[in-house]
Amino acid sequence: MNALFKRRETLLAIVIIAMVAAIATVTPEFIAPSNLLAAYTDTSILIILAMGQMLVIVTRAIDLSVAATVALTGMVMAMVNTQMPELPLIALLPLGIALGLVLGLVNGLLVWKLGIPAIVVTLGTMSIYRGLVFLISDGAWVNAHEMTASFIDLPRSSFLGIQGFAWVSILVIALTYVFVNKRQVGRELFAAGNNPTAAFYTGIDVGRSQFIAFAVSGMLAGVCGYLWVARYAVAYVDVALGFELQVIAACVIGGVSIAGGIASVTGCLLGALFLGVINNALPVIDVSPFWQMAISGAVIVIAVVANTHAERKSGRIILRSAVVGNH
Amino acid sequence: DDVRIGLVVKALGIGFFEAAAEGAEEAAKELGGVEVIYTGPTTTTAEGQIEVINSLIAQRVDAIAVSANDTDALVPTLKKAQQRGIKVISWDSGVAVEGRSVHLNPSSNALIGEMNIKLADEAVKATGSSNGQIAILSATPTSTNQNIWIEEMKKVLPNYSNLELVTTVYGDDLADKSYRETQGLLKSYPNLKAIVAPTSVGIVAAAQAVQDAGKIGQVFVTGLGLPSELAGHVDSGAVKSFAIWNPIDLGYAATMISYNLVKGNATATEVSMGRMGSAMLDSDGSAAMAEPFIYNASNVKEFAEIF
Amino acid sequence: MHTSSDTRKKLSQHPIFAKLKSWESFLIFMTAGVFIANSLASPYFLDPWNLSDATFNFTEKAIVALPLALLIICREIDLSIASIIALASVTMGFCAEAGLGTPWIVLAGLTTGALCGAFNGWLVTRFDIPSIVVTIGTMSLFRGLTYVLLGDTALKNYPAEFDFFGQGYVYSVLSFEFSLFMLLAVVFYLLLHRSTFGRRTYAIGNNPTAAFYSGVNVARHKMTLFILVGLFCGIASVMLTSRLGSTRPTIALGWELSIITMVVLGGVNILGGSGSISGVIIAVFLMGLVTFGLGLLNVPGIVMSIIIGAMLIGVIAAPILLKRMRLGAGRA
Amino acid sequence: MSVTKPLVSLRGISKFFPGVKALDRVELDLYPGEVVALVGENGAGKSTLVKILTGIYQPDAGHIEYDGAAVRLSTPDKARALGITAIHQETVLFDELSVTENIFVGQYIKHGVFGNLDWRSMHSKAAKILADIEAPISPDTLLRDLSIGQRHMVAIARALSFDARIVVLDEPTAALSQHEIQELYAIVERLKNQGCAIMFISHKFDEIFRISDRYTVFRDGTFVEQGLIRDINESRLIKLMVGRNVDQLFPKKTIDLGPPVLSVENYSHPTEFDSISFTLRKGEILGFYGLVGAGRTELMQSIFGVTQLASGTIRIHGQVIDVTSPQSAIAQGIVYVPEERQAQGAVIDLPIVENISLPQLKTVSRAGFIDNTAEYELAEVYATRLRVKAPNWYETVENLSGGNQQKVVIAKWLATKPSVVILDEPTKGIDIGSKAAVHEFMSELVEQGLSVIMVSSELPEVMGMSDRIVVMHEGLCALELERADFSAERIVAAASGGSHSL
Ligand SMILES: Nc1ncnc2c1ncn2[C@@H]1O[C@H](COP(=O)(O)OP(=O)(O)OP(=O)(O)O)[C@@H](O)[C@H]1O
Ligand SMILES: Nc1ncnc2c1ncn2[C@@H]1O[C@H](COP(=O)(O)OP(=O)(O)OP(=O)(O)O)[C@@H](O)[C@H]1O
Ligand SMILES: [Mg+2]
Ligand SMILES: [Mg+2]
Repeated sequence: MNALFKRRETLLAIVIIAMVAAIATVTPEFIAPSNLLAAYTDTSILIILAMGQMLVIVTRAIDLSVAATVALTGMVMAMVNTQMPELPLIALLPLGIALGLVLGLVNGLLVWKLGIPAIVVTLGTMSIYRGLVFLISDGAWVNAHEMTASFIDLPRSSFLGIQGFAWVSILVIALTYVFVNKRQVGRELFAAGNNPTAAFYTGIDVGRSQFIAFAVSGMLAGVCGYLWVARYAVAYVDVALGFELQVIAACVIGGVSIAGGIASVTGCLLGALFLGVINNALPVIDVSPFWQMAISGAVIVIAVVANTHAERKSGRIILRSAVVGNH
Repeated sequence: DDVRIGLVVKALGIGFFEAAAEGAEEAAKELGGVEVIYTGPTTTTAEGQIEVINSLIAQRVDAIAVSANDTDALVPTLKKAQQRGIKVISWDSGVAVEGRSVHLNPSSNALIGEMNIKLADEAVKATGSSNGQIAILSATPTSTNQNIWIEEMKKVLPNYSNLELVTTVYGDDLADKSYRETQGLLKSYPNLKAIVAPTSVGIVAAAQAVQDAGKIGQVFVTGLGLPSELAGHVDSGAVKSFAIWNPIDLGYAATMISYNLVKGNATATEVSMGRMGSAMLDSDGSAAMAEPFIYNASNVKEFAEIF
Repeated sequence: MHTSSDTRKKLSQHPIFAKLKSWESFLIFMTAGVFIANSLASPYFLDPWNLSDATFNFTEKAIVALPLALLIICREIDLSIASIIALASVTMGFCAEAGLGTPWIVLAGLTTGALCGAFNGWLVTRFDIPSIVVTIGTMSLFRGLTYVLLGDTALKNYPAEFDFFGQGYVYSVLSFEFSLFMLLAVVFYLLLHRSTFGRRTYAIGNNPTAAFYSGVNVARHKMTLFILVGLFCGIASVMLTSRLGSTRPTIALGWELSIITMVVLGGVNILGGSGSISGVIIAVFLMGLVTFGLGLLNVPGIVMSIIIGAMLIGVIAAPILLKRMRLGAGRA
Repeated sequence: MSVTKPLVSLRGISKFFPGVKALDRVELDLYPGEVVALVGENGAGKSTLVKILTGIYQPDAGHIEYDGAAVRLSTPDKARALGITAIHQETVLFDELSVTENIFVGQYIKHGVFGNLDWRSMHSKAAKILADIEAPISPDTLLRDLSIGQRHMVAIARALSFDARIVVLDEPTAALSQHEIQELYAIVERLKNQGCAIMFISHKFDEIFRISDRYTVFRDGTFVEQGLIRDINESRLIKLMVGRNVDQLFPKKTIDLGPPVLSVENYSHPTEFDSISFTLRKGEILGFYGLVGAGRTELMQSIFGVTQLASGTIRIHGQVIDVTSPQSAIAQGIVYVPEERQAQGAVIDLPIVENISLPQLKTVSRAGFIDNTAEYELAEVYATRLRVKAPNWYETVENLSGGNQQKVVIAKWLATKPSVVILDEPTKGIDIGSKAAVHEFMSELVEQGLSVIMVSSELPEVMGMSDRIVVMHEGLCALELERADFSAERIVAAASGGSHSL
């Protein structure tokens, strides 16, 4: 849609490809298609959550409670599944998504109706939601053999050689793309975050936009609650602990502006893939485990600095001569 | 007055420790007049454990039995507890000598190390080849008992010339990280035959990863884990056999030792553990319980009901 | 010319007095309530040694909360504080390992903290990146460096005198940590509410552009605050390391959120521009009392975190709801 | 012509803000096919009325009749549904969105059963509207890449993007070039012919008389009079507006000019301005005139040290100085009262006292700690001198009226005892009474031996107050005139790039 976005996203794509190529020189197996697909599958949950987080950040809010929402919905679904194994997935899945939605709505309502800053609301609900996981489970794990086989197997089943996890993320990317580019409500999130006053003048309720973003983010976290628990075949209190920062980092690397109003699905996807490649490659290329965290931290810092350079405005340019000279 | 014993675990909600708490209750009932306060931090941090221990000190409990997240960091606080007349023992994962009077190892560390390698050997043989590569999946790099066991494993490894230890990776006791590390192992070492995970979180995640990679039969996961958490993976075939000592017995013994210390029924070399017999203390005040018990398809179902 | 009493009367019209009264009395009221509830709920609560022990659980965090409050008032934030504490602890550990004396160890810790803070400040002011973004990165970077440096080892060769910072007592039950915190609290009260530095902090927090146009060196001020936060992470690290007697890469893991919670609970606006040190101090005690009281009842930490989370939202929501109710009543 | 019934009538509309009666039982009628000029001083309540008519604000009293029936415009959507559209005084648009989207946001074109957005139609329609108004803007550029004038054209395009029946133009020409203004007149003509009712707000009387059919006058939030333009002349309209004669609006005093205080030589910026030279003498008021976007603000901010990219020489009292930041400019006695009062001038959440002391905290503190008494006294002296209207000096600036906010900003700078005061649009958004006060005050300043640079886009003001005028056009100095040679034609021509400049 505009050259600048394109440039930043191409840059990120090039960096990712370069990174993959560099990894391949150390471990050629890494670029085997099956392996890349596995890495993508592994990144699916991050991608889905990053899509939701992007919508929240674009409205000038932030959702620190996503990981806790994942843990809570995941635990509830795992527990319902073990208590009522006869309940079909077709009923269980909507339940989990609805629960995620409700948790998102709570965030959204507090932000919209009480006007509490999103970071404070979600800092609070983050503790509350995770605490609730402990309360409902009494701290106990739900283990693989307690869950039904279909519960664990559904997202693993392949279609066209691609696993359910990946399909869900592809679906979410597509839906987000449509939501953000083709739907009025989605576009309004961008307007609300870009200039709340102007949004208000054009009849957009900024609080309501934030509310909607939180609702979507909660719903996607509900989806991920299931995917997470099914993927690792275990549910416990610390599921996805600290994962919210990864999700936010993915958005930020993908060029989502924390000040609101700027984001793109492609950028956000690339940001998540970037972290996904790092997460998956570091164990493979035999980097000392003690280096992994420092490397991903350094990479985030560098990516963020590089991003702002791309974003920097060239000034107003009043002089004609300067305009000419610029081209 | 009741004798009050604070049973401090690495973190609440871990199946192993829940089972240990059961054992502690059993001991309390057997003894009579004993109250067990089962507590611990939410995440496995030393700071969290210190907070919990501080509140136990404030409640003037008679004894504290702790499975430590950090050998050294708890020492100053536990010293303070001892100064206030509280008996301190560590169990499962130990505290440096200055911080406690007795440490109860679930088994001797050497034994655990050897057991893990023996299991790995069995696992490799189960793939149908007599020799092959193995890898270790540990918890956090700072985890005390993990590191000791890995040391011990390396000591006995030369006796198993058919096994080649290729690497040690760390899953941080997080399911997703352990899973991803396992995937990494499977990719980096296509000829890997066995993964030894002496951690209950890691072994579960590794088993799942092996199953998801479709490598059941080519790679077996083994190590230390709980029957209740692993029953499914023994079923699936990702795990042939694994070991664990009985956490119920461990909690029971820790409580018995604490009680006897409070009552003054202990000598420098020996303290009674009720139905578990007597703990023989070495010069550091360490004692060891029995050899870990091995579980496989034949018995895992039965024990999964218990812990 | 005015008589001085005249001026004094006019000075008392200063809006800060009105603001302070409402928020702080609200917090004090809650704190008193928790205190009474604790005394009733547990027979162990009202014991000087116990109360003294309880302060250890929050003092180090509270010390970082002081400069962090200023940073947040100034519209910035630092999520890397816990990681700075860890990295400072590691350098201290290496100094101790090298056989250096206590003063050198402390100096190393403080310097590391200040340098990390300076790095954050440099990234934020030089590249004009939001600090929340920068410090998400440096949070992993600093923590990652502790793993790089330490791996699976621990550093524990601290000299005996080093114990004093985290375990020593100044007078009877009054610990060194706690006395230092009280002293620093007074210093920060003066700094924020009485000094030109504090005035600039508020001005920048309310309107950085106007402050800049008024001749305030905004970048330098922010830089100073980041360094100050780093330095205080160093101080906290000295005390925590001394209290634990050892260093591991996981030291102070997850502290950033509880420290930020303290600051926000103290009435500091997370969007910048307003807040007071007294509010933060009361919030520190409030959180300390709640966790200690619940700890005495052996309530698991995660359940406490539900309560703290709810308290955070509730305390911020209460004035908004009250105001709305008052307006509603006025209209009716 | 005037036999038609009003399309919209506002009856007895009142609107109160905390402490301000913005509108008090005002009346307004808009007729199809006619242009009504709404005139009134700054702060008379014109824009407030616009916001009420577009559903942004709700009136506290009164009602609106549309086609003879009472309507409630509870949201901007409702107003838009009735075909009411406005170009607001401040361009309220979205920097990060494309031109097309800025035009259609809130009223997207959709297609298909699912109601997906139809970008192709929107793009082509946007391109057509832009072509119609002869705005050479590509629909898919981002708004932030446009100049202020172009942004205004986008706002106009937005207003024309749907079938409007009522079009409100709130000072639309303030930021437009001469060519664009002509284009706007043509658009207004076309809308009239289509039967639209138009409300036109402007402070420029030549415009008002050129395009309006009727006038309505507000003063201090109250309705004064309405009638047909052809029945009134300019001086009477001004009298209605101000409520008194306006002869003494520019109290310029003749003062003997002293030696040069500030001289700027060959001052250049890589992209914003080039080869600027001028000298400011003691006791002089130097006016800077130009269209919005001519680069005057950039130049002044550069002299004040806000941006550091410029090269050239600046001398104060003959000494070459190096201005690297606002602090260093202040230290040299140069102060700048910015154009954007709320964003750049005052820290509006802080009390008056703290705003005034902010640039010189050092002088009211001892060892880094503020001496509250000294601070209060400093503020009191200057706030009193400027006749700031406030309950007490600890009132937060936010609660003051616009004019008083501006006075606080000026007081802040005078308190630093400067030798050069740069005033950037000092009377923008200030009511006529305060405006005269500011002008008087400028005279006082020069009497006391200070020198003033006044940036202004109001020709009468520049011509009335200045000893000399520098006209800027596209970042260059287009014309410099002594008071004796002032000529409105030459100045306007130079400002819009006319050929016979210099
Ligand atoms: N949101 C608001 N809050 C408080 N006061 C306001 C608000 N909006 C406008 N006012 C006040 O209402 C009065 C009328 O303002 P308005 O903007 O309608 O004037 P105007 O006639 O458009 O002036 P101008 O010619 O400068 O545009 C002013 O005194 C202004 O300060
Ligand atoms: N295209 C633009 N993009 C962003 N900001 C702009 C743009 N045009 C003008 N501005 C803002 O408006 C201010 C005025 O800019 P400039 O110096 O070009 O004009 P000027 O001649 O002072 O006109 P005026 O002061 O009447 O607006 C600047 O401070 C700038 O921030
Ligand atoms: Mg107006
Ligand atoms: Mg300007």
